Amino acid sequence: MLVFDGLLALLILGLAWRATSSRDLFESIVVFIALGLMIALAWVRLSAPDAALAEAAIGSGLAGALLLATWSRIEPQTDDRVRAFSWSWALVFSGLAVGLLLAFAQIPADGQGMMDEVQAHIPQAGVAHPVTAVLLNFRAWDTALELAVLAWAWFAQQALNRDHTPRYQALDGEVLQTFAKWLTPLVLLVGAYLLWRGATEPGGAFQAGAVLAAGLVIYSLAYQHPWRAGRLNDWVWRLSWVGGFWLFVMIGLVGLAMGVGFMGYPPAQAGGLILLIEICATLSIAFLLAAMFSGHRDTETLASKSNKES
Amino acid sequence: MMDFSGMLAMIWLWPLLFALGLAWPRLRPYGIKLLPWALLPAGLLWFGFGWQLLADSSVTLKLEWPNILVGTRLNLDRLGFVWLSLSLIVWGVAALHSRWVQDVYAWRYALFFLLSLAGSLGLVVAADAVSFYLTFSLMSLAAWGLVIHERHASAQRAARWYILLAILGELWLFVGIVARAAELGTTDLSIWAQTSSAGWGLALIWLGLAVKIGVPILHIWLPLAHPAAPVPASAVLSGVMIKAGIIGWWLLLPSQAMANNEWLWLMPWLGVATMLFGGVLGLMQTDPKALLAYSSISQMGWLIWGIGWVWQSAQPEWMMLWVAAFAFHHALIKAGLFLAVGWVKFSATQARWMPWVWGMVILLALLLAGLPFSSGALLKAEMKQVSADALYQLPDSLLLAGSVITGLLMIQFVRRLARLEVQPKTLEKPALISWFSLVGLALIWPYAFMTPSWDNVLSDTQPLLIAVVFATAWRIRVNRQVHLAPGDGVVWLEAAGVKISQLKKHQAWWLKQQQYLVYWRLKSQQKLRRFSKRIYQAERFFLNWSNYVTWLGALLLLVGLSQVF
Amino acid sequence: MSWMLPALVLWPLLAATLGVLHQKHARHWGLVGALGTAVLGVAVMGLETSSWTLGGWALPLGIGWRLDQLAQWMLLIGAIVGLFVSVYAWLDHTLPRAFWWLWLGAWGAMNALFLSADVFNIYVTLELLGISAVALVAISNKAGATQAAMRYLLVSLLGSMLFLLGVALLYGEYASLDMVYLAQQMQSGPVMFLALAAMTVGLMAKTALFPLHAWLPLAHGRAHAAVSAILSALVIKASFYLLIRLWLEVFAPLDLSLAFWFWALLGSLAVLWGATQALVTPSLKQLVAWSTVAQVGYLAIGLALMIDAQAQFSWAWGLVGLILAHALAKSAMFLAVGNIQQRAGHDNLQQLGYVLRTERKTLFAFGLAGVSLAGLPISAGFLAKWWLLELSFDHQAWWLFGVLILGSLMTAGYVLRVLNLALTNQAQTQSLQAIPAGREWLVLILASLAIVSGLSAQSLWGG
Amino acid sequence: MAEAMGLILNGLSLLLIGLGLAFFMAGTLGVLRFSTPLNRLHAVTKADNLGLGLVVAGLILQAGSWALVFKYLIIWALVLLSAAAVSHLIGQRAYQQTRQTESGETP
Repeated sequence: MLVFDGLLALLILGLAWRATSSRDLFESIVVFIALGLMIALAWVRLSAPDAALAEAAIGSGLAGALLLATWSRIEPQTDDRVRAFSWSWALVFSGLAVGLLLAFAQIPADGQGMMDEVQAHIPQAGVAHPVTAVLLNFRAWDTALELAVLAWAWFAQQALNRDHTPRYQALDGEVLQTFAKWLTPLVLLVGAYLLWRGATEPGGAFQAGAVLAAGLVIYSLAYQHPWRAGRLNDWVWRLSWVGGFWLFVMIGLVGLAMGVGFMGYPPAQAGGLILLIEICATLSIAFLLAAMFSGHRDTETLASKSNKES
Repeated sequence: MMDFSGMLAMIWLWPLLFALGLAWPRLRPYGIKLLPWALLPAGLLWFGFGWQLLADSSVTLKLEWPNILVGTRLNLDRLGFVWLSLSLIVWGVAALHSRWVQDVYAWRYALFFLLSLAGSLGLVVAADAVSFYLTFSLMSLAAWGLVIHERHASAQRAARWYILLAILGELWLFVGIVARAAELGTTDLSIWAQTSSAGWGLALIWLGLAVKIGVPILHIWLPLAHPAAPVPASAVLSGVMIKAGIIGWWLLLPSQAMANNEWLWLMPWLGVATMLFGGVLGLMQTDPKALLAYSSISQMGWLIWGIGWVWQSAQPEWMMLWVAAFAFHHALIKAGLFLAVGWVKFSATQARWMPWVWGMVILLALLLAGLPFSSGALLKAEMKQVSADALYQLPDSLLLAGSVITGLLMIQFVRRLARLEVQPKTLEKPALISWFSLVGLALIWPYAFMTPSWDNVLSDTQPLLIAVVFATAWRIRVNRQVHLAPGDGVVWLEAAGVKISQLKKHQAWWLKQQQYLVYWRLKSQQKLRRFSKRIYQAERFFLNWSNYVTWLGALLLLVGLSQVF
Repeated sequence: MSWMLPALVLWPLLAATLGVLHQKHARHWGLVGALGTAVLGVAVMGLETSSWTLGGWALPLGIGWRLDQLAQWMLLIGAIVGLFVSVYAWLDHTLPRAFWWLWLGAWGAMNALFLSADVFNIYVTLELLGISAVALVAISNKAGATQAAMRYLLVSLLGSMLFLLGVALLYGEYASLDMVYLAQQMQSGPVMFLALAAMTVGLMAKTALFPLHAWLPLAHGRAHAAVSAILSALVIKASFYLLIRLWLEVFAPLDLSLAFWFWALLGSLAVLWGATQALVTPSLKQLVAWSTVAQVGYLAIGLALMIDAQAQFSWAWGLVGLILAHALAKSAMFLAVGNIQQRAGHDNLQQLGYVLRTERKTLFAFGLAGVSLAGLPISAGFLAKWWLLELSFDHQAWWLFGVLILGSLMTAGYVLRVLNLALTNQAQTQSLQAIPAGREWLVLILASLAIVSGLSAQSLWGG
Repeated sequence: MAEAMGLILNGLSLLLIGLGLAFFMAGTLGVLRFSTPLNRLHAVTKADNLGLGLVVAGLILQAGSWALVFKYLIIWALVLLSAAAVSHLIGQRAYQQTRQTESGETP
């Protein structure tokens, strides 16, 4: 297996180099997607399947889709500048590489981190899987803030997305639509499964949300912006972006009021509350990620914008 | 007994409030008229605390605001009270005389007057270094507005030199204060008074304040600024502000621990040098105000000499009162004399008062020159007596020379004043009364503290007599005015430049130099512009991404490897 | 734990969320959020300093929060500046409504950062802060704003990544993320130096310390005035606050022999380079942005002196005074520039003479802020610089003393460069836009605060 | 008996997986060597579907439970489905592009 790991590491380095050094933007994006898959593989090798899942879904899948969508909207460009070799650059970074290697060699290999501590408190956590316990109970505040980060990333994108008109070429036939139709229930199922399994084994809200988002992206590509057609109310959409975060935090505040501290749960109800939070968080993540891809803008903003301009 | 400690802040906050009020345009026309009222809290404090001081002479008024600035302390003790008295009287009389300033920009005069007043009163009560520095700067910098007020060429020249030296002094003082504060770890002046610190910090403080006092070479702003300023402003410049340097030396330097200072011998000698220097140069003046300015330098010599032996004595605090008394004496008389120039110059409408005015002028001149049984003579005699046991003694003849030269200056002053061109201006009676009262006070105040005796009458009369004889002899035998334009050093410098430029054989060369100068100026402007542009573009180096990341990596290496060293 | 602490984070985020959901009134929700946050930020000064763990999980399992004096002061500075900027922005109708939810997001993130004692949690707050701050730059309609935002985004991400690397190394070594615990355990070793280097350089890039400053003049120069005020006065201070925490607390036990020289040299270069650029730049807004680069240098010098002092942590109040002075002066300055720029329709220094002459209150405010920046008495800047000078005397760092004085002179130089323009007899060349009078007063009050706060700043480092 | 059965099963699954891998190789070679997009698609989809099918078939023989068999089959079916859909999309784009180039339009 050492050979495999070594090859994987080399491959990751090679792909990273190719992604950054390529002159063709499209090639860079494709290589980047491949790089994400290889990194996911590396996570698997490090026996962190949840990280692998997240990397594959978000780092490679959704980020790749976002990059491709952006690429389709900008002028084709190739970078023709000749890059001069810089001695100072080479010197500094080879020095850094050596330094990093030397320093990493000093890190004790048997580091258990907080694992003992976590295991000791699992019985009170309401869930059996250590990662989920850390994410949704011991360090719930981090996760809540991460949800906020995701929401604010979307708000930020929304603020910048001034004239978003996706250019997708129409396709003949209904192969894609049919495919999407068949796939959607499966995606829902997988998402729900990942979410449910998170309580005891690797999985959880982020992975489930990412998978759901991927399904939504495929669906939106196939049907060209279903949400514009008004199938879902704007309000539902917008609530879904922040719902996960606010439910999480509100439950945290209830914890403060009940005396278990901010972002804490009464141990008896912990399991149920965590499940509730995870469901809402999954939906939030899914809709936020999907919205980022499809550049959803609600009609109200568009209307007021055109008012201002006129 | 009433607690007056709050007034320690009011005395300078109140004029600041007035100054702030002048920001409102509708108040501006009343600016000058309001000036005397700016002294109200100071007057209340003076009366209130004066009674307490009469009851118990060691009482000290204190106010502490530990959270304001780096810990603000204000206090008023006997010494401060003397200084407050002289400030109050001179500023008050000057405020009443300020109606001589009648131009459109009178409100600006009022503004700078108020700011300067606030600083001047504030530094008297300051008991921490930062408040002293701030009030001192406020006073110095705001006085620039008084000097430049009349805006004619000489005022502008004077103001330029004034601000140049004032800022230089500020800088020295500031660095010195920071150095001393850093070393002592406190800005509390009561600790500063007892603890010495690194010599160069002390030297910088000394130098910074020496500018204000007008120590020779650093004095050049003084004979330019005093004649250029409006008359009441000259009175405060010479009566009060110049003495801020003396109290600054006393407060900021380790006055209680000065006895062993190896440079101390310099002070008495510097004092005498200043006395003679100011006197001799003053005799060469024709403008009575310039003459008075040099006389002030000369009188500062007495204070420098005085503080020189105060630092040697075992009880500096007690001795300092003598110096303070001398400062008080000089403040009243010098302010009175400057205002006298005004009364003579703007005299036309008070014709029937003029004999009285002249009488007062001569009285003031005699007081300063050391008329027996008057404050000048009494103080000088007492100071000489008290200083008899000081370590660094001066020959008596030198001090005598100092006194003689003061006498000569006063004779010259009265003669020059009589030739002054008259420009009529009206002024109400209150000002005249205040001036007469000032002169009266200058005449009688010493008798409240000292009893004149007949023992010294001979030695007291000596300098005055010599001066009269010398002046008469000069009048009969030589009868010539040796003229020197005010500002000696500056004048020499400027004159030398002009002279060189006018030398015939050098004229062509000089012309070429001038042309070259113009060319050079253009060229350097061009160069500067090109340099600016290049600097502006140099930022591209940091903007370059590759460089940015390289810097980042280099810094990482630097911090990461720092444990190797 | 007082309910006020979570509210400090959640209230601005809630208002921002309501603004997103109810976009027609985003402005008003924004103001409500800002006022509430400001009141909370002031109110925490009255709370007892203490520390807590979230969710009731004992350390090292849970996330630690703490409210010490440093955190209290940072929250207070955020509250004061935030309040003024918010009211100013509320009066500015040219701002897109997205400003409100982005700004409140950034504010909430900063408050969360100041409260947190957990390095990973701080990383998360840095992410939220960074994403909001970058978007705030990008919403400007000024030419080049998008590129500037892009550069800022990359630098910000790079900084976060390096910080995260440091966090990972710390966790790997000590199996804890709590700063107090880490400080107790800290032992010298290559890994720790790597962690320190990574976190330091990452935060330096975010703070825009020379030579990693290049993104700042672009981003702050091209953003909207209210945004520049926030970024300059608060956002870069958040990362500098972390540098204080790291160098004076977490990594303090390490033997940092070169640290003084590192910070003092970079700080001096920043002071000189920033001031030089401010003296030559042709645009008013850039001038103020460059001044930030220079003032960051002062912060670095302050840090250098603190490290060299091997001083008690409580001594850091001088640094807080420096931060306070700069936050007030710089926000006032940027808001003043906003008034001028909006009135003139441009910020080209050469053609601002007439506008500056008509905008007396704003110009006066600019001058007052300049007085504090240059460190003239009696402003907050004076006290801060007094503290720096005194410390550099204590350390016999005479050359540093020279740099500080020279920096102050140069600061006075570029402030005068602007004030001088008001004295030139430039005729009116273009029509002027009207701006609400309230904004002029607001800037004037803020600038006066920069002066007056100097009076009571003693309570910062006195005790 | 059981031993012989196991031997046959092992051999069979080895054979199937080997065959599957050979199809993968052929498909990859096709992608690398064929000239037009449609040709490449042809090679890769045919080869991959069959290759994966053979590999799955080989693995089924090794599976310990029916649930596992079911999962393998689902995987195969999903790959078939998505490969078909994706190839269709790529093929349609390629077809559109060639038509555009032939008619002289720039895409």
